[in-house]
Amino acid sequence: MIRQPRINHGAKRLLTESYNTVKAQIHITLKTGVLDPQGKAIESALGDLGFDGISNVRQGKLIELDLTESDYGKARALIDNLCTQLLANTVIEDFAIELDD
Amino acid sequence: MIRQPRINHGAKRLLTESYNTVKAQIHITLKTGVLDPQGKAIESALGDLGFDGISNVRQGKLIELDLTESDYGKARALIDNLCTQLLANTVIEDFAIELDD
Amino acid sequence: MANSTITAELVAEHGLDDKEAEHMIEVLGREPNITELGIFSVMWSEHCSYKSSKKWLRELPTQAPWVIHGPGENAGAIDIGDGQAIVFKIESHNHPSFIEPYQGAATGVGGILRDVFTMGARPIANLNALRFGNPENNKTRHLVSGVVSGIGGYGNCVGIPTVGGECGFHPCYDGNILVNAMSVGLVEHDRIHCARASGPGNLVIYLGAKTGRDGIHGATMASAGFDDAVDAKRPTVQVGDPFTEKLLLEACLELMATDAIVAIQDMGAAGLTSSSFEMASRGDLGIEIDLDQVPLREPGMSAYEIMLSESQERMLMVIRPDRVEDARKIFSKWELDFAVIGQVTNSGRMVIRHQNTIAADLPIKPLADSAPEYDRTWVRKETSLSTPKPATEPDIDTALNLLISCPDLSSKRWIWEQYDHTVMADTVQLPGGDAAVIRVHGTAKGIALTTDCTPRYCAANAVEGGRQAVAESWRNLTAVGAQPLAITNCLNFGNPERPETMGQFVGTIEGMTEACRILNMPVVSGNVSFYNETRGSPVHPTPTIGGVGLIESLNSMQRIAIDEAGLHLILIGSTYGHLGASLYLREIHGIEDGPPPPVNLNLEQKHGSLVRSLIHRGTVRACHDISDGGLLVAVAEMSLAGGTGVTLFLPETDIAPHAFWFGEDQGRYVLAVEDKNVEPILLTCCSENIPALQLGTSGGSHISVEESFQISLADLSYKHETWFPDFMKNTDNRSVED
Amino acid sequence: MKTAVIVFPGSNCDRDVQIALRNATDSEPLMIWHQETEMPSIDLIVIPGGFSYGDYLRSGAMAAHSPIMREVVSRAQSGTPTLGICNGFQILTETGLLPGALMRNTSLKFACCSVFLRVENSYSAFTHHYDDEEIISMPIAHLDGSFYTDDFTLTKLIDNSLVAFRYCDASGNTSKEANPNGSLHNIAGIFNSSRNVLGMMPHPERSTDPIMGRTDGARLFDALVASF
Ligand SMILES: Nc1ncnc2c1ncn2[C@@H]1O[C@H](COP(=O)(O)OP(=O)(O)O)[C@@H](O)[C@H]1O
Ligand SMILES: [Mg+2]
Repeated sequence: MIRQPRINHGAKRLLTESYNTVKAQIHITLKTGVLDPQGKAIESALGDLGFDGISNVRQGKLIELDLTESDYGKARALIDNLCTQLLANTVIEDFAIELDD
Repeated sequence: MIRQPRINHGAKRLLTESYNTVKAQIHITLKTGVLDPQGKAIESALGDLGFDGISNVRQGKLIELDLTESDYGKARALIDNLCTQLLANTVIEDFAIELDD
Repeated sequence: MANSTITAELVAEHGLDDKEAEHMIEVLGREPNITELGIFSVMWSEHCSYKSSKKWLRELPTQAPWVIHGPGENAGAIDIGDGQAIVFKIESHNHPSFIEPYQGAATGVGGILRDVFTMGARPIANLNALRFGNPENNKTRHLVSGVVSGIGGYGNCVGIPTVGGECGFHPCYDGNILVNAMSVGLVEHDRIHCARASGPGNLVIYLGAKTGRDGIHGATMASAGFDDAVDAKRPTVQVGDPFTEKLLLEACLELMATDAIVAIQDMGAAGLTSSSFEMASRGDLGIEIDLDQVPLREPGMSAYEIMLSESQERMLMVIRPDRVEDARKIFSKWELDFAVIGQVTNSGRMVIRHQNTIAADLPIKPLADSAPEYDRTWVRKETSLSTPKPATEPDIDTALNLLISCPDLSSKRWIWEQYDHTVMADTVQLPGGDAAVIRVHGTAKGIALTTDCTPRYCAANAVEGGRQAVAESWRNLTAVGAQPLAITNCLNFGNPERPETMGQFVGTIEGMTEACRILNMPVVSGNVSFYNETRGSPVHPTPTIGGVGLIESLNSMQRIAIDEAGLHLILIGSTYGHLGASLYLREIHGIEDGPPPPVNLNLEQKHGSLVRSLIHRGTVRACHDISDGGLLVAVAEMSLAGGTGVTLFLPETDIAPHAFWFGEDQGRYVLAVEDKNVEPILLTCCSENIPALQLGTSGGSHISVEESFQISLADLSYKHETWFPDFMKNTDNRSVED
Repeated sequence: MKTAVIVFPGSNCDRDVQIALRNATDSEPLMIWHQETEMPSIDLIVIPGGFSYGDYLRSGAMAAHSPIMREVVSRAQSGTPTLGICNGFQILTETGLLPGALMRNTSLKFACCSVFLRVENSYSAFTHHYDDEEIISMPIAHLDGSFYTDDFTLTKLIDNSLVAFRYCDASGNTSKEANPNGSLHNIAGIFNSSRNVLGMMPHPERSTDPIMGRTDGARLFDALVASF
């Protein structure tokens, strides 16, 4: 697996750095089987642009936030809650949470 | 750093598994300093919902795709190109690529 | 930063030339600091000071008994009776839209909406006039897609119907598209608000989005041509937040229903600088601002950045101290950031404090009064006097098929269906007609709205083009049965430092002035956009006219659609077969040459008044003015709109058939009337000495010219409707927002 | 008849609905701000269209959590007729009062035009002034109107006649061409299982006035008044 450092985030992170801040990254993706017109559109545009060999394009959401909660367990539970209640629509979407400090 | 396995992706991955398929995940985020009305609105809604201690909410896009290109260097170059040309609006957005097989 | 030395380079980078720099030091009595330099630079930019255009704009007629506010306020205001007024203005957002089409166009809509509700008016309609480059240029599609979704994205969210506009293509716009947005609002006379500060001691209030580092130097950007360094200017792009705009709109109107607000001004180009400056200078007062109170989005912003930021969705107002509590209640209900940032003084100076220092201290009146004003050199371009005559002409039906499906004449449904044009439930005439009509809420009155310009005429002859743009707007209002009242205008030109461009500008103003005077339709607001050129290649002069008319009773509103058989078509006005600078020559023969059709304003007035009175008498079933593409295109548009065919005959004439059908002679209308009204109408025309000609009758499912051809309406409609969606197919599926 | 219109920050069809209700009921509807937590006894609740919270995150998602919605949900569950139009429909699905979700139009473009609807079930307080299978016309104006739900729920909706309207052409065919947004089965509006809650994407309040050339929407409001 290759992982490239995120671009351009250094500056922003520095500004908000604090000892008990957790950064969360939430990936919201459409459930398997749910039609994804945006993904499909990108895929067809790719063909027109001459990009070959690309398939299964899916578009989702990425939500990033900072949390003042130093207990990881609690932070995860809180964000899980947040996703179920608001950030994701579980009728059509799945979510995955990454915490990071 | 705690990293949770992605939820619910197993099934989809299995379906498309192949020996020379690379999976790419692209994170598209607004450049630092660019107004993010969505992130702002989510943040203020969170307060109303009683979720405290959350700040710096930013909303971006997550794009996932499969690539039939087994050479990582080439795959990365191709997706980089793709992001600049189509997926990201480089006037206001940054992107980061993760490759995975 | 306040202490950095002001070098000659720095001054030049701020767009001030040597004379202006000298002048600045004279006004100030000393060297400016960096913040002051920034303020001078934006206040004296072309965009804010109108230094190249001011002299000429003064010529435009601005008065009529129904004009309440002419140019000078945030938007113009006209009386429509019953104590009500219509407030409207048009503005360009060309450069930002080229750099980032979605956000550029969206923030253009946001800006013009604020100009209207700043006056106390509730916006009731938006329009947009768009010019793009060659459709075959790869970038064009991307720009069309982004601009249209940006305009829709913003207006739809705020909930203002976008009801009309225009959209044309020409290679001269390849490097400089035009995005002109117009907004129209409704207000009671006694609720009109102005931007004149008064009452020393009154408080200066900041309302709306937080200030970020957006678009710093946007105003100076709009005052310079594009060059290859366009990429370097990118970070100045602003992102619109229509949701905040909607809250701002509701909060402002709620507060304006009281008498708490003394003065109000939106923060547009040059943000806090020009809004505070203009309010104070209009009232001939001073103003003190404490930048530490300004709500900021990013930490560590300097005074320079705060003063020059062009963050969107912000307002500045002057409020009586005893009303701040009322204001606070309303603003917090709408969840808006709000701060008291200063006060009005009688010092005549603008004093800006930041972090315990004085960041700027400038004399207001001298700075405003001595803003540069130039009488730039201008020359009038030779205009072509003869129209080329191609050796062969295609069949009429072939030409009609080509014209009706050419980019400029193709149906713009693809655009307007992305705009919510029915929200507010008062849109009585939808896009697709000569002018949109909005019912004045709760009454039987209607407001007719249109935007018009024919840039190829302006390029051929600026004076005639200026005349024609105003006349066409007047005609479009007339064709729906409205009494034309006033116009707003957006003058899009190249670099005014080039004598030829300046000559076009001067000519355009001359033509517009004459037309406004004779048609009794004054200019009440407007905007000038210079420097629309890339590497020395300017756009066609494009004076977009936004026209407003009144329909006293919606019972006498007229549409273009022929939707019943047995009607008789009557052509009003003289036909000479003028093909110079016509769409026919350009689209069919690839020729862009010849003089534009002359506009006879007195006849224009006479023919239009007759048409309007026939409409009001209830004797007309459909009416359309004749413009691009000439007579046959106009008839085809009427047929297509109503789904009913027509049978025409070519009258006896010396004019060649293609010139008769496609010539663009001005001052003409096509009427469809019932059998019993044909005679009386012809008699009236005869007695008033107005040319009128019977053209044929409606019925069937074809457009046919006797003994010549027959085209199925379904085929023609298919061609008319599919050019745009086919053109956009490849980008249609690109997600441009969110 | 006492009616209420719920107003969120970003609602923009609230006035249009207010007028339609005023004309239909001959009385003034109560305009209720989303921050309220209670409301008096009400015979009809309408959640109007617009862009509550800018439609940021997801259309209707944030409004569904507004304080007043708790009360709306409980009233609707105890039988008060509740109508969600456009953004109101999106909000009702987000609260779970109606099943499914409204996703991005498959064209990815905002769609404002007039559509034909086939009345699928005239047996409700909202639709009893229409005939079954009658073809009516109303405007739409939305970006997220593509109705989606899983197969199980879809079957349930259909089997229990909970589909209120489907997009069709002038002759009533619910073809793909007549579907403006990619909704499953051309669904334009659905009921909850007791048919006291209706969510629909088309705008009945924009077709109540003869001067607009269409009045089919007025019949929906009149039906509500008549069934009261
Ligand atoms: N950008 C646009 N936005 C909305 N409506 C448009 C746009 N461009 C064209 N239209 C509509 O298409 C119709 C035809 O436009 P146009 O050919 O410019 O009319 P005319 O020649 O009568 O001025 C008009 O009703 C106009 O409002
Ligand atoms: Mg016209």
